[in-house]
Amino acid sequence: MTKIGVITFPGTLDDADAARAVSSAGADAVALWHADADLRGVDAVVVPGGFSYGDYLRCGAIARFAPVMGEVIAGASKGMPVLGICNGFQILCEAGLLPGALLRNAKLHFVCRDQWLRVDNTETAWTSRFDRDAEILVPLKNIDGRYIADKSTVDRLEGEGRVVFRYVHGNPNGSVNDIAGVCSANGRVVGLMPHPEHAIATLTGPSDDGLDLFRSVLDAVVNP
Amino acid sequence: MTTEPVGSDLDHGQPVDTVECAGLTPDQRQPYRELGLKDDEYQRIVRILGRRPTDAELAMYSVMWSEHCSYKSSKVHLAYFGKTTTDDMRARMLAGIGENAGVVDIGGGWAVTFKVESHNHPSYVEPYQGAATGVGGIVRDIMAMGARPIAVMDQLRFGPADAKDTRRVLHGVVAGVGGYGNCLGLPNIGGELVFDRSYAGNPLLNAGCVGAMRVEDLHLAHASGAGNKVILFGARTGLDGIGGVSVLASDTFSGEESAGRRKKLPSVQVGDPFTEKVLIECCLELYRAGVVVGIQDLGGAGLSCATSELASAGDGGMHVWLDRVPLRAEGMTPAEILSSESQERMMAIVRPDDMDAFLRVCDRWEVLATEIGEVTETGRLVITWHGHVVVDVPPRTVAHEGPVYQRPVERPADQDALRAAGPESLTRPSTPRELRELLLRMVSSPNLASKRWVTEQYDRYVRGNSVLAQPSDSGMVRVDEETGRGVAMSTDCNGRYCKLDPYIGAQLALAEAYRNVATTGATPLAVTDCMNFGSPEDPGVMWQFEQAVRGLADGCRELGIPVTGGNVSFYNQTGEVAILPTPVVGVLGVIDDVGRRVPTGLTDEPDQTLLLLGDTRDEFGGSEWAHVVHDHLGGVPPTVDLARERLLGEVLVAASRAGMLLAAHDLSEGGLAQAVVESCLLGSVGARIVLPEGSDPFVQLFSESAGRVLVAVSNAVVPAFTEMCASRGLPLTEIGIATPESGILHIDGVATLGLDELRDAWEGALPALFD
Amino acid sequence: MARVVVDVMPKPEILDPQGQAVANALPRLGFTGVGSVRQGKHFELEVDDDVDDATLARIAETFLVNPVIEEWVVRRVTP
Amino acid sequence: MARVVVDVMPKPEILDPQGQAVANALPRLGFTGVGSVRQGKHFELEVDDDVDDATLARIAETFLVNPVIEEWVVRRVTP
Ligand SMILES: Nc1ncnc2c1ncn2[C@@H]1O[C@H](COP(=O)(O)OP(=O)(O)O)[C@@H](O)[C@H]1O
Ligand SMILES: [Mg+2]
Repeated sequence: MTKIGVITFPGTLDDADAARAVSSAGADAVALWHADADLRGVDAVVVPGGFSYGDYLRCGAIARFAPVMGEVIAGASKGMPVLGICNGFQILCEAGLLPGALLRNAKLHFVCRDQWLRVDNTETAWTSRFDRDAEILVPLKNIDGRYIADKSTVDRLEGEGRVVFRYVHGNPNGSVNDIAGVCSANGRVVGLMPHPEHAIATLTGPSDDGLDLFRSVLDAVVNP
Repeated sequence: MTTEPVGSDLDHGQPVDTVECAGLTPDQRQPYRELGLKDDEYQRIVRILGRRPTDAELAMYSVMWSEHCSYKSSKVHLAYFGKTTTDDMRARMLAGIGENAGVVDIGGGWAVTFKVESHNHPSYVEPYQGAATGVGGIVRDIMAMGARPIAVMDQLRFGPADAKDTRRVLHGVVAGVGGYGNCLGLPNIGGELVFDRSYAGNPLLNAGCVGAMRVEDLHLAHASGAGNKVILFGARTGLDGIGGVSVLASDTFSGEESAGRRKKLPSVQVGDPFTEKVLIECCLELYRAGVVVGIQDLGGAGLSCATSELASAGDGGMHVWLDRVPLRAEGMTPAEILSSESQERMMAIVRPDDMDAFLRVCDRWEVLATEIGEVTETGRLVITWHGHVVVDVPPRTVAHEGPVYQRPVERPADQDALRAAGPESLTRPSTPRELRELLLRMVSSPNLASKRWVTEQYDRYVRGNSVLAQPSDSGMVRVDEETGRGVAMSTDCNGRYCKLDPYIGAQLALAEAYRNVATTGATPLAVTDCMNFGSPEDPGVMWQFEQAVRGLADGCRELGIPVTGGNVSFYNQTGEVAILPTPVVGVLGVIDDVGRRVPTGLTDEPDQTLLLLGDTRDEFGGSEWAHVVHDHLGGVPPTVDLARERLLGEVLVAASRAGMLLAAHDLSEGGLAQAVVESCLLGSVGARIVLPEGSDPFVQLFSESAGRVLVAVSNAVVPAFTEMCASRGLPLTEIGIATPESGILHIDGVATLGLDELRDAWEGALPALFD
Repeated sequence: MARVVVDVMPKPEILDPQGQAVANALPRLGFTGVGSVRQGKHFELEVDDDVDDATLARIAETFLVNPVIEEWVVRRVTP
Repeated sequence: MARVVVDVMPKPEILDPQGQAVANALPRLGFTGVGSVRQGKHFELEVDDDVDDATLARIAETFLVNPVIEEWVVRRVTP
């Protein structure tokens, strides 16, 4: 069975949810511990949401130096799929695996709401199961979710089709170009602020639209 | 042990008051009054000890004998809960009043613990930190029962929504509740938000938490087994919240100049949710490892409370080496260390053989853990400081045998006048046009408007088990992922009803919380309360309190569900004016399969009939209408019929089991109009309402009669459902149909309102006030 | 226009979880020799020349600072 | 021990809603004459005397600051 690692840092909150999503998609969820420089042979990694180290200093700034992140960076350079959700996205940006940064929401408040997204790129390791331009409903919950990058970076991302998810029917936080998620140049590393792992069943989420991210990566692992 | 001369330098050049020293200086003047102790209370301490207390002992007694910790004014009344709880009601109760939080058996091998606590005064002084540490405190209470916290709630009351200070306090409090709870990874599943003039100088922040555990994992707070170790773990101890105790620095030891002593400090505590999150995971791993004999959280009264309560609930003795406590500030005195309310700390009792395993777990989570003492058989709590005894007391006298007051109780002289000035004389709307305007005005009034501006700042999704959260009638979380077993919880209180009649008002709060739980398909099981009142020294306030306790206890007996715990907050007043009596009541329910939960909003199923369960009477005393339109409070509150509430609950749960309910929403403040508007907007589904022929539309739409629920069922199910209600004697009125695609709410003969217009009114109000 | 700087720090006796998190992380990153870290806020204001020191003090105290838990310094930096 | 201060500010081209919220609120409270407000962070570090400037610069640049969005100044204040 495909093994997908889920990292726990001190202050990680959505690790159990990410693991549940991985299992629901039919893969084996493997717990990874921040202090161990060991990926335990996984085929892909999810960096879940939360407030690693309290998000003190800057969100993701402390976590990115954890021993496990060294392995994640090395793995990513060899094409291992990596998904960063919310705090995980912030950590991947701080680690330089994804461009840009995430700042305090424009209204300065924490925002928890069901958010519509458009899938703009279906060629990444985490989005191949979606139809192009599909609109999906996924929870958003953060206080530092405003995506920002300098103009040339944004232009490059747009030009190369690396904006993977975009907010539709309203921008909740002031992100540039309504960007909700981006990917690395090779499409193997994806980060997004909204939480697909909270949209895997209508009992506990607004939809089950999020499940397709975790299903997509199964294909990506089999056909790298 | 070495002997030192009286008042010698034991640390940092500061003299420390020892037991020996207290024996030698019996006439030493002590600032007990500044610490809040009365003359006779101080004399009592002297009698207990057979000498004057040391500084450290005085600090301990004064804080533990405070109203907040000792319940000295409320104890005699709270005893009534015990008297009214029958064995039947106790059957599912695993822990009750007296423990950190009540615990009930919800079946399937699961136990659930829940509690609501107040943090009112700190939240006025420093709204963000006051609210944050309020959430942190209640979560540690739940953790101390051996449970994993699974959800939080917050009950907020502020002054008028348009008052300037309300904005300051509300912004801070909401950000604090969210900032702490979100960072802790606990979903917020509900609460209250109320605006009333009486809370202007004294807002209320109550915070609730629910936790779950396997029945066999229940941990009670006691220190047993002589030789077992006392471990303090979590954050370091600093100068937080020791404001009162700093007076000890200046007055002792022959008036000696208090060089190097600190000035009076603000008693503000700062929370660190990250540390608490790590502490939660660490505790849960310790429980799993089976290395905890007893555990207690450190909240109000810090180490004073934890050591004395653990010792007096266990075998009765404990020795603590206070100088081993890891500190965050320099030069703290024993009295200060014992009183510090630094957050994010826990105390555990551990067998010597388990120490290694215990410390390994703490190490993995990078949690600081220090062995600071040992359980003994001496029957005394002995605390030493660098080899000198600074505390030597019988622990029960600190923790459990504090003073008990029989405060004067007197029905306020103006109570009759208040009840006589009913709403009958108030002008009512008469034309359809006036009714339409009133409806829009009501749904956009601060107490009835959508609370989304607040609740959107709270994470409801984390942990992936939230099945229902605000704005549902109750919050619901899945406890067992395999079977779908879960719990529902709602808290309620209408302070205006309580002002008019605290006995009935408390029962109405209970009835509403009970109804909210049943409306979502769960079976009500147990009750907690948070009693927010004015000064206990005011006989009128004590009357309100006594009435509310009796009303709640009698009501619980009638409903057959026990009060498992609670919290009392007195002195909520501005100057001489007390807040509205506010006994917040929380009801916890169980549901065997959360998959059958009943949503609050209408669904877009075709062919639905809307039915109103219960009776509607002309009841406007204490109503939202009287408040919003006439700024009036007088008369009597709606009647309460708990037998009816019980029947209603049974019908709702049975109908949910039978899969009959497409949606259900209870009626409360604002009456039927409010319930219908919310049902439509939550589901984005229109409706057509036909009020009973010949009825007064104003009464039908806005009366606040209790015991009513609006339900939606398929047309095909109407006969069966009607029969079910009829056979049980529950009144039912067909009140209309859902019109999913219409986009309008049409009330025959009264008004046609677009859902967009309604949504703007309902959802726009709070952003307009607070953005 | 003058530039005014307001530095706001948590009072020494008040818990500073942010500074502490930074201090704890430094050794893990291989930086030794840093004893303690405290983290506060830094405001930069552009103000008209006629805004006097008393007004600046009031702005800081009532608005930029929570005097219950923070201490602060206001200084004009040469324009 | 030496005391080191690091001031970190959002880059000028980056929207600073916190600073803006302060700037917008001031006139409502009757304070006029404040043109703009920007909010950043202020760190105070106690460092051993043998920690050199190059090390301090690295601590700031690699850790205290995200150069994508922030600019910063490191200065030693007299011990
Ligand atoms: N401070 C709050 N925090 C979380 N949820 C809240 C808060 N205030 C109100 N709510 C939620 O908003 C919804 C509507 O509240 P309310 O009108 O008081 O409900 P009800 O009258 O049914 O008790 C409920 O789901 C309630 O739990
Ligand atoms: Mg309700």
